[in-house]
Amino acid sequence: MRELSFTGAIEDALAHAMADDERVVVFGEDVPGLRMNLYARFGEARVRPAPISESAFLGAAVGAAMAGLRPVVEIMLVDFLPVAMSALVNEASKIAAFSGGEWQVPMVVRASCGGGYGDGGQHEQALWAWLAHIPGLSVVVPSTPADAGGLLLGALAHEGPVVFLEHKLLAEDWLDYMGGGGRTTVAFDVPAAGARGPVPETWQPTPLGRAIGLREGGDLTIVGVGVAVHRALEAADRLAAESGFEASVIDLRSVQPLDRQAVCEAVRGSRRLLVVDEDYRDFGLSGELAATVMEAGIGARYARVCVEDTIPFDRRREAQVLPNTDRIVAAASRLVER
Amino acid sequence: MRELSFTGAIEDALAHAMADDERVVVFGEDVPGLRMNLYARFGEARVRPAPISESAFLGAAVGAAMAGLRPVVEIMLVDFLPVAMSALVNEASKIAAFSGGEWQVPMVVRASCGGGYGDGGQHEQALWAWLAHIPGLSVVVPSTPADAGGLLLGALAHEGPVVFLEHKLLAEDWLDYMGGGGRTTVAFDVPAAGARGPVPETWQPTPLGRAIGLREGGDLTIVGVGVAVHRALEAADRLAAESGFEASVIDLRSVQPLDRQAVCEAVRGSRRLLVVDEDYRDFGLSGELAATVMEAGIGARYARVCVEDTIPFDRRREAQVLPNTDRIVAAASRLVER
Amino acid sequence: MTPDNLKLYRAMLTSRRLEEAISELWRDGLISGEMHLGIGEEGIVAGVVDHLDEGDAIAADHRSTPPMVMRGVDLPAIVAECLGSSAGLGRGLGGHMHLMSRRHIAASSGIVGASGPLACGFALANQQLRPDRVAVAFFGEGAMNQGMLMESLNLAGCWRLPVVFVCKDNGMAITTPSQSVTSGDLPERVRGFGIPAVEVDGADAEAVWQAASEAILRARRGGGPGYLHASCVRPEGHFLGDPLLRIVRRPVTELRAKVGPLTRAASSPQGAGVAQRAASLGGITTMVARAAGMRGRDPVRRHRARLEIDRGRLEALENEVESAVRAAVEEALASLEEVSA
Amino acid sequence: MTPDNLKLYRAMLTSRRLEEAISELWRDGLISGEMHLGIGEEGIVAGVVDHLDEGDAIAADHRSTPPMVMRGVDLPAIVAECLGSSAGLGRGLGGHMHLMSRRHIAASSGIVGASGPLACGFALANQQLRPDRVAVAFFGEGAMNQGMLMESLNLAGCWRLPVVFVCKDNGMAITTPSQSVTSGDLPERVRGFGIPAVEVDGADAEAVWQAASEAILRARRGGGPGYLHASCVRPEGHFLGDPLLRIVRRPVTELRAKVGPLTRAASSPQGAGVAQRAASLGGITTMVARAAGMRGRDPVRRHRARLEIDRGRLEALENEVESAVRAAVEEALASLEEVSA
Ligand SMILES: Cc1ncc(C[n+]2csc(CCOP(=O)(O)OP(=O)(O)O)c2C)c(N)n1
Ligand SMILES: Cc1ncc(C[n+]2csc(CCOP(=O)(O)OP(=O)(O)O)c2C)c(N)n1
Ligand SMILES: [Mg+2]
Ligand SMILES: [Mg+2]
Repeated sequence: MRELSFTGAIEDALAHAMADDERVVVFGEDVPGLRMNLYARFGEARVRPAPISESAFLGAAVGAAMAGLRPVVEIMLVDFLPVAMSALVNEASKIAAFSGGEWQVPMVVRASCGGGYGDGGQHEQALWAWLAHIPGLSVVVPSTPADAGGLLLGALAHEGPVVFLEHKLLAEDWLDYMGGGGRTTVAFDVPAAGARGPVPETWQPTPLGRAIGLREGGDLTIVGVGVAVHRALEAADRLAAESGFEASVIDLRSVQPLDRQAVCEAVRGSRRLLVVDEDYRDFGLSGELAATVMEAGIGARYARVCVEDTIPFDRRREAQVLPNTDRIVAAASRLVER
Repeated sequence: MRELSFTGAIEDALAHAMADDERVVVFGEDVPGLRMNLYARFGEARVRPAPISESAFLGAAVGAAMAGLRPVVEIMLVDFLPVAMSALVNEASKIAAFSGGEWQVPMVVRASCGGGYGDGGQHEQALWAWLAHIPGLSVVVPSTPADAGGLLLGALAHEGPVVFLEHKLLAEDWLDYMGGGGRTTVAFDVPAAGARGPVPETWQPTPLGRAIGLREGGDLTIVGVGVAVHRALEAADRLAAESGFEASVIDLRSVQPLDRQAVCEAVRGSRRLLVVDEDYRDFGLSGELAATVMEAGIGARYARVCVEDTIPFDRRREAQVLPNTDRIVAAASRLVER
Repeated sequence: MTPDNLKLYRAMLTSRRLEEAISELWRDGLISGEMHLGIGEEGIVAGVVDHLDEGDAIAADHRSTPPMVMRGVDLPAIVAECLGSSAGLGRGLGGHMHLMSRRHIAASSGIVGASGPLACGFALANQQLRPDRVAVAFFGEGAMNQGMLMESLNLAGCWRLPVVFVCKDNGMAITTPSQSVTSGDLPERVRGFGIPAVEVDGADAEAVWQAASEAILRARRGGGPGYLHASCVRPEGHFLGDPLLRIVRRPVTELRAKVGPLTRAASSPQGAGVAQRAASLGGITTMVARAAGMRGRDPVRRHRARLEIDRGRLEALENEVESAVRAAVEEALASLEEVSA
Repeated sequence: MTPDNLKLYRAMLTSRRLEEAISELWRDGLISGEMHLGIGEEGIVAGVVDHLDEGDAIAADHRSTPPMVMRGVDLPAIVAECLGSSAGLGRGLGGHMHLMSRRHIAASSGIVGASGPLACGFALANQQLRPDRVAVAFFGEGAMNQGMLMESLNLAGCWRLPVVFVCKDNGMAITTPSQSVTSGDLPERVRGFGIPAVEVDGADAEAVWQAASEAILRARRGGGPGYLHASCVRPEGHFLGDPLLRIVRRPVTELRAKVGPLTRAASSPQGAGVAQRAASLGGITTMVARAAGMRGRDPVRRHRARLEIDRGRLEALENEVESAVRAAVEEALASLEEVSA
């Protein structure tokens, strides 16, 4: 097995897809600079810089996908999607329905997301549940290099629109770009296993909608995506060491489709569900998982550790409001106690 | 008590607010035509037609509110908000936080919402939970003329941004405009008590975040907003008549702030929660209410009747996917059985 | 080059007759709300669409029946979609604001301005996959103030996309005179994006055809985007059941409920000064007057008058069109009954 | 009219020195990512902001330190905000992309183009509440392709808003030469919206002051919006730690990790033809070269050279500025320690 960084895995998988399929094109602001290697290999016709016109080029991706391309359109930060959401809410997600199933929109929207490096509340949002609220949109949030590459190919193979979110604490290029800036004077709490890890020699698309269990444990089920999964694993180890309770940890990997079955099976056993989510708490993933469990008629204790408000700029306060290990351990302890 | 239509109540309350407070201004596409009476009385400086530039004039409302006005900005249909969401997601909702609480954005976004008149999946969305996901935004969904007028004043009195949603089956002007077109050959399932009803002689602002119980019943708690509330009332009567079970019906009136206490109190008694929601099911209001109940440690049976997919244009199929009385009765019956 | 004027006439007449039939169905309550017609803009659509062929794409706005009809999309499927029948273009799921045909790379959207980005995307795919094929975007003058459309002009310019933007200027956006909310002159605005803009009388299908011919040819040859600004009228109002047109057509009935509240409001204490109130009332009157003034300059009649063809052949063509439309409506209605049966 | 050049110099120098101090704090790891500086654009900001007074408003972009400094916002509070201190302008919650001061009706946003709508809103409030007060929007040339900003030009035009749009053209949007993604000429584009557009050398504070004087006065008198297009440079890169500038400054270290993958990619089988690959590599080289070429045309030095004032007074002023900045930094740092203590 090879080892690659999170960013490297995506680039590697994407380069393969582009070499295999002429229809795959990349465009977005600054992509020649951001994706220099792809730009050098595939040329400007297929790795195209776009003006700062998210509405036009995201909307153009919809048209391009309808007319035969497989665009990978880059929106630098998920926070910028609200500028151009009509292309996703009113076009991409609905064309299949409006055409009676005749016409599909196979496009991938690639965006970085998440916080933990002091970039303020307008540049650190997660928004995956917000996107997943809209029927017809898939939303993928990988947590390791292997999943990042595999899910990118899964997204490219998917016939509908997929938003592919890369957490900035995992994607070394983004973190250096927006956080580090080449300094040795700053440090970030990067989950090592998420930022770099083994990837298959030959990429296979990972199908969307399949959660993966990363830790076994019968006392409690912790569910999340992205960086939260790594925090949950750390918290689970601490919980085991400190109080002897064993938590299972499930990485959903995609928010939509949502692997309800995996969650229900685990909670049916543990009777305790803790959702760890970097997206906003209200009307989001944590609520949907509660509904999933209740709908399945599973009685369970429940708690959630989420982002509850606009994220503060100050890194000290930021660290407190993100779903950190301390908050997870505390919530988990309350759930298992009694 | 006077009787007014839903639209009439809003106009009446708004005219009072405008007469009392010079800072209240209305703008949006076509407002001279849509709000002819206000236009005639307050003139074009305060009832201003806007170009089809939602991003600019919604963003301008943020600035206007910051600089001392109390704008009521009209976005004809909530479906058009995605064109301009950055003004709400990245500006209006976050200024108070970013300014350390120094600066508020007292603006009201007025938009019609909802379906039931055959306008297709791009013009009948609800999207209230999608809006409410963003911390710092309030979302109001009145279900009667009295609440519509009172909550509009509540929204105007609020120091932060509020999205005020008018269901098109309740608002006679919108329904005639987009559905009826002056014809006698079409019929709509308009909840009578929502479209017209008593209003106070003198308007008082209704505070946001206070649910109201519309029907008592200990076997089951049905919760919703807007037209769903009327469907729930009808279903509850049918349930009582057909099988003797008594459901309470709670109208949340605002989605954010969410009156969690009212829901928990009711469900603590009934142990059965049915959410009826015209917004999309996944990652929405129905999930948030499940989480609310579970977080409070209340064991309850749970079901939801929501919109699950893009709404079909065909009115027959549309009627089936909206939360209609049959679906509510069926879901309620399953919940109370056993 | 000159167009085949008879072909243009057939296209325009088919669209006109079909939309008239759709109006009947709407009046009978068989088609639901917001039925926007393209009556009045057939000259523009015909003059442009006549140049399109296999692989060329169309992004249309909320008045999408004419482009679909003229591009050769199955008539019964169009009507069936308006009826919400599962035999419709979108199996009755999309509706009349979302007419689309994959085979023709033709789609429409009810979001004002959305045809701009969509056409850019179609054009991008053509640039990569089908060199010399183009895309056309149709939209109104009101849409020209929508950010995504202005962005599309720039995008098309800097990517040299083979796209022709076609602005159908009927002067109105619902009840708002577009001039009152538009700063500057629209063709000038487009030229400011480095895109050649041509103004043409949209009631003159042949003139549109000539202008479109040049722009489309340039786009096919890699010369980048073009823009046509074509004037037109909106005789059937914004959509069927347009409240202003109802006032024009049945003033007594329609005004009865409105005049009382309006005069009460206009004379209420507190509010604007007298001059401003008078200006508002003037504005409202103009609004109604404009709705009434949208007749005339009929592109179909005008084109017919110009045809140099003997009466017999013309009548034969017109009868053919009539029957095709009648057959389409019958087929669509039948499909509806099958389902409900 | 002529400006008080000494006042302009003090404003520019204060901003420059403060941003230099901020750079130090950033290098020490005390300020977190995406620290965009306005170094290079002080001539533009000074020439515009000097005209503003009580009730006038500013909407700034991600380079918002200069406008805040020059508008008279408390220096320690600005630095403290960058540090995330609760003594900051936004109590450390907003950060350097969200510097704002309610008292000065001045706010900024990190969403490219957002200053357009915001300034329109400020101007609308002024039009209603404070006649003769104006609003200014600052943004870069890259932002001119953002729909909401283009919409704002139209909105300001048709509502005759008292707003002056100020485009600071440094030629780049992060690593993208803006010309490569911009169709047409920007001042021409603005004129297409019916708004007078003036081009000016942004390194010449006095020239900017003159141009701004006219536009602002016209806006104050109800003459509607104006637009200044001012050229400038970006010597510190897009933000502190700009990867391209790192390559320029430390080519050996910075390129080590990049060159291998790049040459491997450029020579991999499957992909574009040789000519296209060569063009890409050329593009990358130009990107780096442009980053390097952003020095010179320093507005502060240039303005200083022009001052007709004796050396002693000049040095006194400069020392004053130095101490004010040093004091601001110390106060901000102290506020930080208080909290962590
Ligand atoms: C983004 C958006 N905003 C508003 C609307 C409501 N709307 C529908 S048609 C229309 C007017 C469009 O005017 P124009 O582009 O001139 O086309 P016309 O109807 O005159 O043909 C408006 C405002 C919409 N559908 N989408
Ligand atoms: C809507 C949006 N898209 C993209 C970005 C990322 N971004 C930040 S600054 C920038 C470049 C802006 O260029 P310009 O307007 O010329 O300003 P400059 O940085 O050159 O001063 C971009 C693309 C953003 N912040 N917001
Ligand atoms: Mg029009
Ligand atoms: Mg720039």
